[in-house]
Amino acid sequence: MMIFIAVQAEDFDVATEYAELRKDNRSDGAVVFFSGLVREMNQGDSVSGMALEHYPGMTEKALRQIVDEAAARWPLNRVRLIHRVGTLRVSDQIVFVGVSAAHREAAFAACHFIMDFLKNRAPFWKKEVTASGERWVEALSKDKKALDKWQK
Amino acid sequence: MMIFIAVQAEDFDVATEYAELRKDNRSDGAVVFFSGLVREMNQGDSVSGMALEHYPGMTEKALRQIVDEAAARWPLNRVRLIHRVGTLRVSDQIVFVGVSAAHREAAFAACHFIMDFLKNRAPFWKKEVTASGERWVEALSKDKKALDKWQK
Amino acid sequence: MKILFFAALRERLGCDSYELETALPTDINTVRSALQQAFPAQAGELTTERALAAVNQTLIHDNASINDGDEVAFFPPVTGG
Amino acid sequence: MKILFFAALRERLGCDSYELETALPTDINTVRSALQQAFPAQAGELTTERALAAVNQTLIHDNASINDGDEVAFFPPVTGG
Repeated sequence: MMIFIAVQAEDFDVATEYAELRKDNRSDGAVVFFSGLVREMNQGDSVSGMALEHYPGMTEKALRQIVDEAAARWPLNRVRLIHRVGTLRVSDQIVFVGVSAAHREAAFAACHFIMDFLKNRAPFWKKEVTASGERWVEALSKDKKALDKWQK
Repeated sequence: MMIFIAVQAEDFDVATEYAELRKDNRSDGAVVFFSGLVREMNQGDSVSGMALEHYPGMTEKALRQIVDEAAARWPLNRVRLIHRVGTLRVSDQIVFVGVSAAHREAAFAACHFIMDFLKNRAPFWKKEVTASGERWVEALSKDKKALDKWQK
Repeated sequence: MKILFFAALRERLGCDSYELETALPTDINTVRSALQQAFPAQAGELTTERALAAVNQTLIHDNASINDGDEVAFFPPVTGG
Repeated sequence: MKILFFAALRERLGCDSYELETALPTDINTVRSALQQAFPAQAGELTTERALAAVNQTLIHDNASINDGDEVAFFPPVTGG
């Protein structure tokens, strides 16, 4: 099991991440990845950018716990998770989750699970810049509800 | 809605596909992709490569129907689907499905749905090369069962 | 009418198409039975379980009528992806 | 003991940490109440709904005991991803 987790201000390169998931990998038949991008519209308002704050120290620990839980639930071989912090503009990349596994069911489920738990458990906060000023993004009840599907 | 579908012998480049999903795209917050690779082991035997046959004409039509069905079920903005045919070696790329949408639930569900239906409805057939000769891959009941989750 | 075969079914029947003499319109069940009679040694490969049918490049799940000019194909359950 | 604050809570309380005078061991519910008394105008921001708690960089869902040296933090529901 190979796990890579990073919290960084720098952008990431999906091609590099995908190459790392495939490198010398002859056993996996399925790679699923999720990439999260800054949307121009959020909750009805036009957004020009955002600042992402986090809780250094806790962030990596929380992400690792989420990945470990996914690896305990499904047979995975590699997971790569990168979350950016700092200042981002519209259409910038925010987060990458890449999972490789022998079969697609495990890869799809684990990638989706990691994103759903990251949205609820990892200490990141977005502050959006809109025409009427800055505002902290409010957590959505739909993100909390998204966890229901993973109840055992 | 932008849809791209290709059936080709040539390899594909995931970075190019991802760039096409993101190009001038300010409205989508979620990209999910699936990439299918040739595994070294399949159904207990060591595989050195495979030949992928298809039904020209029907293939593109079947893939388009699957993508249209996904687009009718979830709010998607872009879908890119590439399936290779011909001779492939271990760890080669077989299939790419990339979906972008405003939100992650739609992108995850649609990408997974497209793969599940492709596995059951698109006219491709794999012939594996193993140490004991060539053999046609048998369809798996688990792939048929994978459709159950999409019953409305 | 001309019937197309693919993959393992093509190999087991030893041909990629077959010219079936039949009155039109007909239906896919009738065609399937006629093929099983034409290839008695491979009749087990042509059951609804082992051979899917497509008319005009669309998978057919129930019995479907077949008219002049329709493209008919039989092939094993698919294994792409 | 030192309590850390993040994001909107940090801004609304006007500080990124607060030195709370309290006997140890204690528990997270007691600390939360003490903070609400220390910041009466922002007590509504410190409810269990509006402020999650972490002890030693782990989210706490029930009441948890706090000992000397533990790192305690409060922050709004998270919005990453």
